[in-house]
Amino acid sequence: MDLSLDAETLAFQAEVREWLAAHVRPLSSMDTAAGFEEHREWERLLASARLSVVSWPAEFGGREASLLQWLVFEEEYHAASAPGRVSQNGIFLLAPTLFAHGTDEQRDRILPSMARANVVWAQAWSEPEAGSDLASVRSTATRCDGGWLLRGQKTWSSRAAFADRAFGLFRTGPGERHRGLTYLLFDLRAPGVTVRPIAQLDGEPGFAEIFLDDVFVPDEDVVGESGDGWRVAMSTAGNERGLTLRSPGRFTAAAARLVELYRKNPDPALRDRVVDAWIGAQAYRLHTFAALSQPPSGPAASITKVFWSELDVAIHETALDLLGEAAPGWRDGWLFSLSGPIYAGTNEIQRNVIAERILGLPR
Amino acid sequence: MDLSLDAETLAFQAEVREWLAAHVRPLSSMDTAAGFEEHREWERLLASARLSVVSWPAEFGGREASLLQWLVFEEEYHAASAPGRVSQNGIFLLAPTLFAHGTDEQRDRILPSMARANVVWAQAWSEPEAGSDLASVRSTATRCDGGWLLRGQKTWSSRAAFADRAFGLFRTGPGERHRGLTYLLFDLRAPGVTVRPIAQLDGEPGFAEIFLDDVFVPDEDVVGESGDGWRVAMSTAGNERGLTLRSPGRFTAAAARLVELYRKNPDPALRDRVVDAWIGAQAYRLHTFAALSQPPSGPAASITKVFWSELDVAIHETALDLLGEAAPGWRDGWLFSLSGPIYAGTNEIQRNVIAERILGLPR
Amino acid sequence: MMFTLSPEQTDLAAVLHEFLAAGRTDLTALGVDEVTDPVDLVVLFEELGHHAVPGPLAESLAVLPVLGAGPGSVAFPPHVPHAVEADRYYLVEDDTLREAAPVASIESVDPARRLVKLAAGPVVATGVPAARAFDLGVLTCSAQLLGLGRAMLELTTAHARSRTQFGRPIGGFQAVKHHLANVLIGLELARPLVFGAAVTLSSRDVSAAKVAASDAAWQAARTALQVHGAIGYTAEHGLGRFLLQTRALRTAWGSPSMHRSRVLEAL
Amino acid sequence: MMFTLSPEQTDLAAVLHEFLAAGRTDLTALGVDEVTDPVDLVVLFEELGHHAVPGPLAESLAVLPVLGAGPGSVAFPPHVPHAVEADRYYLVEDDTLREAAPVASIESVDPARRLVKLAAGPVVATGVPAARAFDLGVLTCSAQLLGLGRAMLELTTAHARSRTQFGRPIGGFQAVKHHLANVLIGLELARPLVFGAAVTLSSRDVSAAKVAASDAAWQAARTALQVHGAIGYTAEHGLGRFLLQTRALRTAWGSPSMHRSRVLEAL
Repeated sequence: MDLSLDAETLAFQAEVREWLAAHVRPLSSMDTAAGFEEHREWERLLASARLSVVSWPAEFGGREASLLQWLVFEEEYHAASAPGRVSQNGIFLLAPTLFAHGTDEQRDRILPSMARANVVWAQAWSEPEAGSDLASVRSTATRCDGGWLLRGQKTWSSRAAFADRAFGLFRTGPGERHRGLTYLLFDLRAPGVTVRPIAQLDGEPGFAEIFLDDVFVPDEDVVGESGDGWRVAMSTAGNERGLTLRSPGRFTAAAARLVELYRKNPDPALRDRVVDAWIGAQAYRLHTFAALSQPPSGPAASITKVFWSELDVAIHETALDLLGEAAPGWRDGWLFSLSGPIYAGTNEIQRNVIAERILGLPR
Repeated sequence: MDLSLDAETLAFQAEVREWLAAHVRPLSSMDTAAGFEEHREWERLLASARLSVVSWPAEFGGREASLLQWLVFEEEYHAASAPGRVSQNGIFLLAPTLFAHGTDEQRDRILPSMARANVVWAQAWSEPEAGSDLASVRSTATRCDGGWLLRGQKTWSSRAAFADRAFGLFRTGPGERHRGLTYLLFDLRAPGVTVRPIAQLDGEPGFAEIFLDDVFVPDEDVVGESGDGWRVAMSTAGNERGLTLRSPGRFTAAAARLVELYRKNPDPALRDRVVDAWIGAQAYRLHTFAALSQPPSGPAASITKVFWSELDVAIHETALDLLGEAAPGWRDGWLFSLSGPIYAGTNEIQRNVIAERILGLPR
Repeated sequence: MMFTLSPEQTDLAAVLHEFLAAGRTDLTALGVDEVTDPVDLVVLFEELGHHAVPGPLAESLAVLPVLGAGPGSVAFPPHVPHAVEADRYYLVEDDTLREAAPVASIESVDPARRLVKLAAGPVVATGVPAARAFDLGVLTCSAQLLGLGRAMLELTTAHARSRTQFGRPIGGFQAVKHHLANVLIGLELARPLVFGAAVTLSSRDVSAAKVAASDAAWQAARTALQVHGAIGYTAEHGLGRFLLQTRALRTAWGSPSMHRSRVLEAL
Repeated sequence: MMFTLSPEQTDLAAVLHEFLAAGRTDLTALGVDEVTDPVDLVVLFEELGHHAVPGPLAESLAVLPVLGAGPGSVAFPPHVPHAVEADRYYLVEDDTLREAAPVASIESVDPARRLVKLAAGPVVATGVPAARAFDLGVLTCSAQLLGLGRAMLELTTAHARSRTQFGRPIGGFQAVKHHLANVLIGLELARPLVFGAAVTLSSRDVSAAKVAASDAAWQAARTALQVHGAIGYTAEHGLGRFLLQTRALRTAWGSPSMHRSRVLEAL
């Protein structure tokens, strides 16, 4: 066992740290029109330094960084309090699906514009009657000349208020639930699309409803085989729950801020919660290192999903308890943390997965 | 609203306090043969002062104390660290059933000897295949001349290793589950009874298995109607879960000891757990006062069962965390506390009851 | 010993509930500014919490009247360093009541509340019953939390009965049942502490009530959001108002940690 | 960066498992007294915990060898005030190692352990690596806790699959599923902390590992008892041995609170 970084990774770390120190500045909320564009510009700046998608092949804008280097990048990124990634849904949910199930044509067409944020992607998973129970989607895609016509309603689409395109599952065949679904990409500005932003608890439209009324999608925007959408989507869901969406750097940085906050506002009765936040972040970091060395099985992503989402709530709740009701610098992160145990599959669903698929308890 | 005690109750409190101060002395564990007899003697001493069953009618050995006075008695009893009640199963589980469903003959015959501990009662609820699922008892009582013949096996019978008699449910009719059960009393020394003590985690036989091989029970020892045993037993189960088995005095006394322990071993990181133990005991005490003034419905007993059992674990765990692995004076209470969330209906079952019968969630 | 509400108090709760459920806000029309008995105040504030009524309520209706001032808002440094936004401000230091002027606005975690930093102004009175006023602030805040918790439990129970996933109401899942059972247990055991504190008005009991009510209400809020899922996270759904007010009141009128200190000191 | 066991370490774990599962206790026959690498020690102690092997194990196999003494047992006041019962005793104060004599026997919460109060005897050595020895004690104790937790999870999962109530295996109830899922999460995330601490052997990392392993193992114990019900509460069932050893080790080699202090100081 060896936790040291090789020379190449250390050099990369130094480059990233220096670049971020020179370029990071605070931006407005990405859930406002102006802030969204500021974040798009920030993604372009990252791309110009080949830092927007470090682990991708060079031809799509990456630098083929190892997973370890990607982790190091994320640690530096969060430690520098760099802006949230407006391209996150595309980079961390859609792109892995395209690498696994897309065509060369799709990768060539979609990935470079994603890396430069010329196209920002929203996810369109949930529907009013399909939240935790994703397999009960009702929106349909009907065959037409040269493609498909989408009909139905999606909801809780992150970033959809201002994004360019979206990806989701549509019912194309006769089967029930997991069968007969197809993974499709569509344009949020195409004729027949109506986007209604939904204000979150903080008042900003972090997600939206999408109404689809005979929206045309060409055949080239089917990912994987038609009818095979559930399997295609599940590879993405694994990514969302697991390592990619919530890199340990996010929590080690937040825990470090909490320790700093505690030193300024020491309350011995809250000491253990502060220390446990730091320990939890460190545990998640080392757990991720172990996963790099020995990739875990699919359902193991449910373990980390429950862990990081509850850790995030604990970190922010502790900060609020230290600060009282005026919690400058922590309120937005706190509100966001409360959504963690809900999105990407509620923690109740994840615990079912852990019990049934890892521990082998009866369904 | 008024929390003050009337003159009569204050006088009673003073009498109890004085008597206990003069008579309480430490006894051996009631889960040993010698300790059991010491505890029987203690019950007799209590009875001689008319303090063994204060709330009962005078004809059975009580003094018709009000529920408030009974609570005050319990507070004084626990504050004085008086011995555990070896007659507890009889007094708090069987007696209320006899008051509600017994005949005059049964009350006259059974209650006075229970009050003086001439007969100590064990409960015989569980069976190997009927733990949480009490309705699945398999032991039978078959009609015979002048009574019934018992056959089968009971387990986890508290006090049964040394007690005189027991009460339990037996299958007497054709129905399934809750139907066709009868509430019967039987002699633990009758022909056909074999008692096998079971050692608990502390090594002492706090409970036992009871094997029944054609054990005769006369008709006079059926409580309530034959076939109506489930309904008869459930009134007792309510008592076990609710107020009577775990009087608030037990927890206010334990919490006070914990506060004292904390003052001697202060550790600011554990302060909140100590304070919360005290607050929890106080909450349970006031909740009980409210229940005296306005008796709650049946399933409400599940709320208090979950609360006191978890409070008891929390109090003892905190003491052990303050003391470390050598925990003189706390170990036995700690081990006992761990059984609280299990016996008298597991807390999982209680939460189902709360959700379904109080909140009206679907079964 | 009679630890239950009088018929008059039960009636007061019912009248308030009907009034607030109808969306009315002109509380003075109900004569609530004449309520001074601590138990009556708890009845009143539980209903105010039950409907998530915003504003400097503890300040206007419980604290300032005891100090012979108000309506308005008041700060009690160090435990209440800032006042809730209002038309008129006061400041209590030791046993002295002063007028105060707003000098800066501070965000609360609840966007429906704004805090105000105050500068001390002229003395209004000395020798005021500051300790009693503070305890009444803590007590009524606890009662509000109890009402907020109850409201969120009701909202969530109704949602769990009607929302269907995987072909059945989510309230049929044992995980949801146990979450909600835990919320009910927390609230049911916090409630007698709040009323008990109204009877004794000792600082120990008032602080114990605040700790238990804060924890129970916040547990109700977390569970409510988790069971509602994304819909509860939207500004247009009713839950957010309750959740955010609960988080603000949890640390208002003294943090849980400070109140636990007070309990321990009094034991 | 290679944060995974070597094939040799995986083999060591398998050999130990087979040996202990066969009921053998003559550990020296396996040559375990020659294990000195901290990661190897963690592998060894996780298996010792996995089988709830009793005795002064951390003391004999990890702590005393570093001090050039042993086998036997050792106290490190103030955090390890008493020694676990053994044939021979030592005492470390500052950087001095002394022989020690037993003066009184003290009950542990685990009846399979006995603690011994020591009186200082003659000096054996000065300038010993006391800090490293202490950290090795904490580390190996953490590894034992991890193994204990894993054993209890295995026992309980098997029980939940086979025990039937209400006409189906209790492992089919969502409440039981979620209890066991939480245990697995706790253990899975404590594990890398323990191995990470073996790599760095910094006091910060060793203490963090002890905190996480203690909490995860104790959560496993509580859940195990709750899911087993009354059968788990009997002396004849295997669970008790694991549960009681876990409770003892939770506060052995420094309490969770003391270790949290050490973490905070090092940050």
